[in-house]
Parts: sequence; structure tokens; C-alpha cells
Amino acid sequence: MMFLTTKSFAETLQAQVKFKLHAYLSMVVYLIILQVAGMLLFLLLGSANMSSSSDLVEMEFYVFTPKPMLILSSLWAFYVGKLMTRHDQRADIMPFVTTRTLSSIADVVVLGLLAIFTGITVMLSIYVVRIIVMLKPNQNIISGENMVNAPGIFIENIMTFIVFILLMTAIGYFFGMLTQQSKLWIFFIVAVSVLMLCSAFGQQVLLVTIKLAKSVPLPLLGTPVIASSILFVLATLLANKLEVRG
Amino acid sequence: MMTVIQCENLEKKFRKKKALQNITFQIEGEKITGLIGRNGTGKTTLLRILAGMTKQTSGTVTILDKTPFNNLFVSANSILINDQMQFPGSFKLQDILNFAPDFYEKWDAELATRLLQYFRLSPQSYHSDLSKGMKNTFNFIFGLATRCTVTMFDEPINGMDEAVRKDVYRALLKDYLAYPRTIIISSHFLDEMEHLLEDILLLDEGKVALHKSLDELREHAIGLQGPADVVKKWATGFEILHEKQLAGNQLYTVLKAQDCTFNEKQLLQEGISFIPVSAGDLCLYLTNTRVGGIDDVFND
Amino acid sequence: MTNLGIVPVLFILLIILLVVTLLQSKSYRTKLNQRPLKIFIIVYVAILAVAPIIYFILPKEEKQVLTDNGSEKLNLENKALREALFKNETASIDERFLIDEWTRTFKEKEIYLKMENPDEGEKVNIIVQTSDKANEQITGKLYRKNFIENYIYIPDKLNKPTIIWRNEKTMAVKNPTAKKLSYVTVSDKLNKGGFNNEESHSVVVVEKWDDDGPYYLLLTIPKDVKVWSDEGLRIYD
Amino acid sequence: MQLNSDGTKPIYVQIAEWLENEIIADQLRTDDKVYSQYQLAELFNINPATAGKGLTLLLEEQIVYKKRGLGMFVTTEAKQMILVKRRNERLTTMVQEIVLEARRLMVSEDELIELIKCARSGEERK
Repeated sequence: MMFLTTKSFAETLQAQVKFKLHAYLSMVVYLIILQVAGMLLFLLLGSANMSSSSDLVEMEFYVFTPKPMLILSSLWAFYVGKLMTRHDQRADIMPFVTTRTLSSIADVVVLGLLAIFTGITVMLSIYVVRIIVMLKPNQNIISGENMVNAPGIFIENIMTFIVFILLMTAIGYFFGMLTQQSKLWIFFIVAVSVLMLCSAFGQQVLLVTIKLAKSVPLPLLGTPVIASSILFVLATLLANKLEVRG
Repeated sequence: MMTVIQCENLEKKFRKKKALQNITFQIEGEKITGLIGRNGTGKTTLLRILAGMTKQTSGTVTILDKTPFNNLFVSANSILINDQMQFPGSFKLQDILNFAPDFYEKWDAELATRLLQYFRLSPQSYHSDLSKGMKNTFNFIFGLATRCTVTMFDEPINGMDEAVRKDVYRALLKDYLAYPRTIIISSHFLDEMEHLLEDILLLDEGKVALHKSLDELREHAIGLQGPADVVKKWATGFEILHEKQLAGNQLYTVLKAQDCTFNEKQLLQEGISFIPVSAGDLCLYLTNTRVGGIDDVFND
Repeated sequence: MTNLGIVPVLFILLIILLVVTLLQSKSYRTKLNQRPLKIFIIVYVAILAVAPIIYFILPKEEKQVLTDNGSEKLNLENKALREALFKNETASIDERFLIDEWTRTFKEKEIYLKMENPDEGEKVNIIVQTSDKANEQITGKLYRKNFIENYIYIPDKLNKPTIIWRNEKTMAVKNPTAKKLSYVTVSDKLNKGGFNNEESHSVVVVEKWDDDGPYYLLLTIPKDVKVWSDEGLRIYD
Repeated sequence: MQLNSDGTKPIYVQIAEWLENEIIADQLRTDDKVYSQYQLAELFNINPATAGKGLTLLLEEQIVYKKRGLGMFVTTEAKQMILVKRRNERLTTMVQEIVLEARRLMVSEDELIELIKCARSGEERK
């Protein structure tokens, strides 16, 4: 009698997640490069300065926040979400034990873990910026909110970032699945994103989204999570419909 | 004997085009079956359906009594090796081998390592850097080492040189003898692996043309050669699978040998000789649209 | 908020494109193996994890944005300074507020006090005291009260007003020019409009505590000298 | 031995013939254990089912007998039976072919017999 293997769903899922995380290590490296680029750009360009003057003083303020790192990371998140649905990436899983459903769930778990990683690193990256700022001599540094004087903000931001990044990956994943269905979607997406970036309205929408995500009180953090879930479920349904043609 | 694979009225359409139709067969026990057919007759599609990667349009398919599509049990007990297998770019062969036991309980790491060494594949090289033949060799090793109850190879020898092909077949046979399992090998080219096979599943234009053991296949047809008029006389009433005009008004005919009880002595006396038909040739004849093959095109 | 112009966005996109194509193009692909990738990631995470610790350990001079209490205290000090000046009890305040001091021999019977650049506002309050001693000297003491701008206490580094003697009996006060100061703030907050807490706008009310300018010039003049002045100089007797 | 896969003879027949040759050559004697189908498969690089069919052929002709759980063994009459069979079957068909060919080449019966005699004596001389 043949000896048949019976692998439990949880066991296989765990193995798939481990495998996919390893497969996406290089993407994590890209993320790190982007975050470092964000920090450097930020420090070099001295983003977000403003000035005010009175009769006696002309004051210039340089404000550093996690925003550039967050924006870069969220673009990355979109890219990774989309990448996961690419045909050759999907084929990655085929040599190993899986099912479509399991693979999609593993994708979501991996994206979730990546989102947690991204959220925390974005938040921590601002402390690297702090140290670099501090090391420059002859500066007037005004202490901003940090994890000691404003732990609430710190924790809340990590949570919002994670949720926001997750949402970005979900959008990417969903769009990725759409483009797998029909390449026409690519043109649509490109057109929309160009419009978003070029028009003041688009930028406003982008910023308002971030602000909304930020301003949502903690219990309401669920909203983007629900949105992400819906997108993931839709994408999974699409994936099951997909013909991966040889 | 347990039925491992069963297909009934399987049909697969891509848009309007039928890739497979009316596929009904079953594979029992631990056999090596050759899935033979010309290019584009749906071998790959059939294997993808069996492996649960694609869903059939209609009909039923069961592997180990389960429908393969989206089924974890089938996935854990079967593997399909083809040249589209891809592994993450940052994975060395060794990394791939290291991950395999997480997924395949029966994984034989030692076998994989030894075969890698024998075929001079460095565990430190990257899968995407391998040449086509080397990639297929690696994929083959991977498939063999999983020891899956249902192991399917889709054109495994593509791009391999002859020496490697021979070794690969030998490795397959030896591992099969040690760990019998259900193996399907697809190929458009039967000759080289004929000796390995127990059964043949011949596909033609998305349909099963024939599903027989190799020995039965030999009795499926007979070849007669002799003066054209005499051969023609004898061949009347039989289904002619192949016909070839030879020099000197000689004719070579392959007949479907159902209930064929020729008197050999008499045939010999009339100057007709029996020419045995090799399994590979027979498969070609069975899947040719024209009885005379390419020559027919020019004769018209 | 709207500092996200199109240019930096394009710049960022360009960099992403560059990085991605560079890392993905087959010809340039420096094969990143699992191990170096892992090491790289672990190093980065370690740096990030240690960064807050280093930040809090490192000695630092960070200015604080004024709180209610802080500004209240500074205001009280300003009040005390003013009172002390008018009561001529300068001993207690000299140490903290005195920024300049001079004496000048003065032989005339009259002194004209003028403003050099009156349209720039009155930043210097002149307090005139008469001296009982029959000497021929004028002393000037320049004080600056606690100066708060944008919720920040700016203790020093500001330009001082200058005193120019036009002739033997005409003293002109020149307002100081504005000093350029730059401040850096790093915040965990995502949308930091200014360097100040948006929420605390309402909390820290920096009242215009008095009409006085930030500088006090305490002149001690012999009692027989008559003081004349232009408009534009605030002079207290 | 190299198997011939061009289709002249089914592989299982070739396997059976090879085993018969072994018996004729006294490599396998009475009550010796015959190779199992797996050993044969390994030896000739063929599917074990094919090898098994070769063995079945011998079993049917009672050249080998089966011991439950132990395998196949050579029967006492094996060698004799093979010799008789070969004589009957192969030799007759071969002679038939020779006669046919002789007729084509217009070789007379006497000439043919002479040829055979020559071949035999030539062999004996060796």
C-alpha cells in the first residue's frame, strides 16, 4: 500500500510563509535601501522648512518627520503587493506543496508581516535621523515628540503605519490580480497614478488619505484593515479564477 | 490494485479552443506511464490539470480519490516537474533543497545531493543561471527526490545531452525499483524511454488515441512489406495505419491487427515479409492525419 | 503640509526606478544570496533598534517648547525686572539680565536722546535716573528681558541695540537688526505643521505682557543735566 | 547482453530468451533461483513489469516454477524443454526462411543440402 502524506493546512501554511519570506528577502533589502535613501534625501534637502520673522529674529525651522520614509515605503508596499501576483512570482510556489487558497493566504500573511516590519522600521528610522541631526554641531535643536515624551504618538503611529502599509500592499495585490486578468488595467492604473501625482487634487487626496489614516482614532484603525481584507479577498477570488497558462 | 488517477470525459477549453476533450482513462497502481503525443496535443494541459494547477472545463478528474484542483492532499502527494518551474532568484540550488523537506515528508536529501554531484551541478549555483538542460536536470532531480506518490514529468529531457538523458532514465528506473510509485512521463519522443514504460497513454489532438501496456501496443499493429499488388490484396478489410511506397514497386503497409490471423507461411511464399513495427513508429502512425505521412502531401 | 511638490515626488520616483531597474536588470544583477541578504537586514534592524537608545543616552542640548508654566514664569521674571528697574534696585537683576554697561564723561548741561531708525518700532525703553553725585559721568546699563518668539525662549545670540553719540550732547539709539536663527526639530509626528505642537497653540498663550520693547536702557545722568528727547523714544523717569 | 528495442522482438520475449540461454549454458541449473523481475529490470534497464512478463512466459512454459514468497526456480526439465522448443520452433522457421531464400536465389535442393553439410562440417573442424 502506498504511503500517503497528510500535511495539515497550518503546517503547510507555515512552511509556505517561511519560504515566501525567504523569497522576498531581496525585496526587504530594496525597502531598506529606499528607507535609507529617504533619510539621506531628507537630510540633504532639509525637507519641510519654514520661516517666521519678527523685528528681532528671523527664525528658520527645519522639521523632520517620518513622512518621506513612509511615502517611499508605501510605494514599495504597493510594488511588493503587485509583484506577488506576477506570473513568474506565482510560479515560485508551484514546485512546493500548496493550493491556490493556501498560497493566497500565505501571501496575505507574508504581506502582513512585511507591513509590520515596514511600520516599525519607518518609525524607528526617524531616530537615526535624530542622531544624525544631533551630531551636526552648532544647531538649535528643539525637542519634538519622541517615544519618551509622547509615547502615545509613538505607538499610535506604528499602528497607523502598519495598517497604512498593509492597505498599500492590499491595493497593489488587488491591482496586480486585475492586471493578471487583463493588461488593459495597467494603462488605467498608470493613467490614474500620473493624474494623482500631477494634479493638485490628486496630491491633496494622497495627503488627505495619509492624514485620515493618521487622524483616525485607535479603535477605528479597523477601517483600513477591513478595506485591506476586502481587497485581499477580492484578489484571492480573482486568483482562483485565473488561468495560469503554461 | 488501487486506482491512482481517474479521468472521465475530461474537457478543457481555452476560450473557444478545445485543448482536451473526452479524456477518459485510469491509471492503477505503481506504474510508469508514458504520456505520448505530438507537440500541442494537450499533454501539458492534461498534466497541469492532474497536478491541480488548472481546473478542467468539464468532466471529472480524481487523483488518489480527490479532485486535484485546490486540494492540499493531492498537492502534498503529487508533483509536476516541467521547465516552467521557477525558484526565487536569490535561491541557490542548495537553498531550494533545504526548503524541500518542509514540504515533502518523503524528501530524500541524500539522493538529491548525490545526484547533484553526479550531474556536476554545483549546489552553490543559482537556478536562474543554469542552462536549459541543466535546469531540467535539476528539476528532474528535485522531482525524483520528493518521492511523491504521483510524480509527473513534463518533457523532462528537453535540452539534455544524450549521456545525461541515459543517466536520467537509469536514475529514474533505479529509484522507481527502490521506491515504486505512480510515475507519468510525457514526451513527444517515445523511442529513448520506451524500455522504462509499462503503459502508454497516447494523446492525439486533445483526445486519448490509445491507452495500453507497451506489450499490447506491439500486438496492436503489424507491418507488411512486399510487391505492392500482393500487399494491397492482403490488406483489404483491415484498417491501414501507414503506407509507404518503396523502391521497385514495393509497398510497406502497417495494419491495425485486430483479429488478424495471417498465415505466415503463405505470406512468406507470396514474397511478403513481416516487418515489426516499433512502438515509437506506431505512435507516430497513430497520430498522423495522413496515412502516407509527409509523402502524401507531395503526392496529391 | 503642501511641501510635497511635484519635483521631489518625481525625484523620488526617479530614484525608485533607478534602484529597481539597477537591482533587477539581469546584466547588473549582483546575485544577492540569502546569507548576505539576511546579514544586511539584521544589521539594519540592529541599527534601528539601537538608534533610540543611543539617542536617549547621548548628551544633548535640546530646547523645549514653552509650556504654560514656563511662559508664566518668564513673564513673572519680566515683570520683576521692570519693577526692579523702576525702583532702581538693579543689584538683584544684573546677573541675569544685564547685557551691556558703559560710562561716559559728560560735560554738557543738556542731553538729547534720539532714535536712529524710528520706523522700525520701539524696541528700547530708556529709563532715566538722576544721580546725586556731582560727577560728570553718564552710565548706561542695557538690559534685555526674557525674549520669547514662536513659543521658544531665546536667551542670547540676539543683536544688541547700539548707542551712537552724534555729538557731545546728542545720543542716538539704534534698533538692533534682526538676527537669523535656525532651529531643527525632529518629531515622531507625521504631520508636524510647525515645530510647535499644533494642539498646544491654544494652551501656550503668549500674552503681549506689556507694551515695552525687549530692551531697557538704564541711563544714570547727573541731576543738573536736562534731558530732551525725540518722539519715538520711550523714556521713563 | 544488449536489448534490441527496434521492434524486431518484444523486450519481454528477449528477456525470456536470455534466461533460456542462461539455462542452456548451465549458468542456471535445476532448482536454481531465477533472477527476480526487479533484478532483471535493474540488469537490463527495463520496466519491472516487462521483466515480469518475460518470467511469466517461462512460467507458462513450465521452464520455471514459483515458490510462494521465495521467487522463481528452474524446473528439472527446463533445459530439455528449451532445447526441444528451440529445435521445433526456431529451427523450423529458420529452415523455412532458408528454403524460401534458396528458391529466390534459384538454389536447387541438392545444393542447399550440400551447403548445410558444409556449414556443419566446417563447424566441427573448428
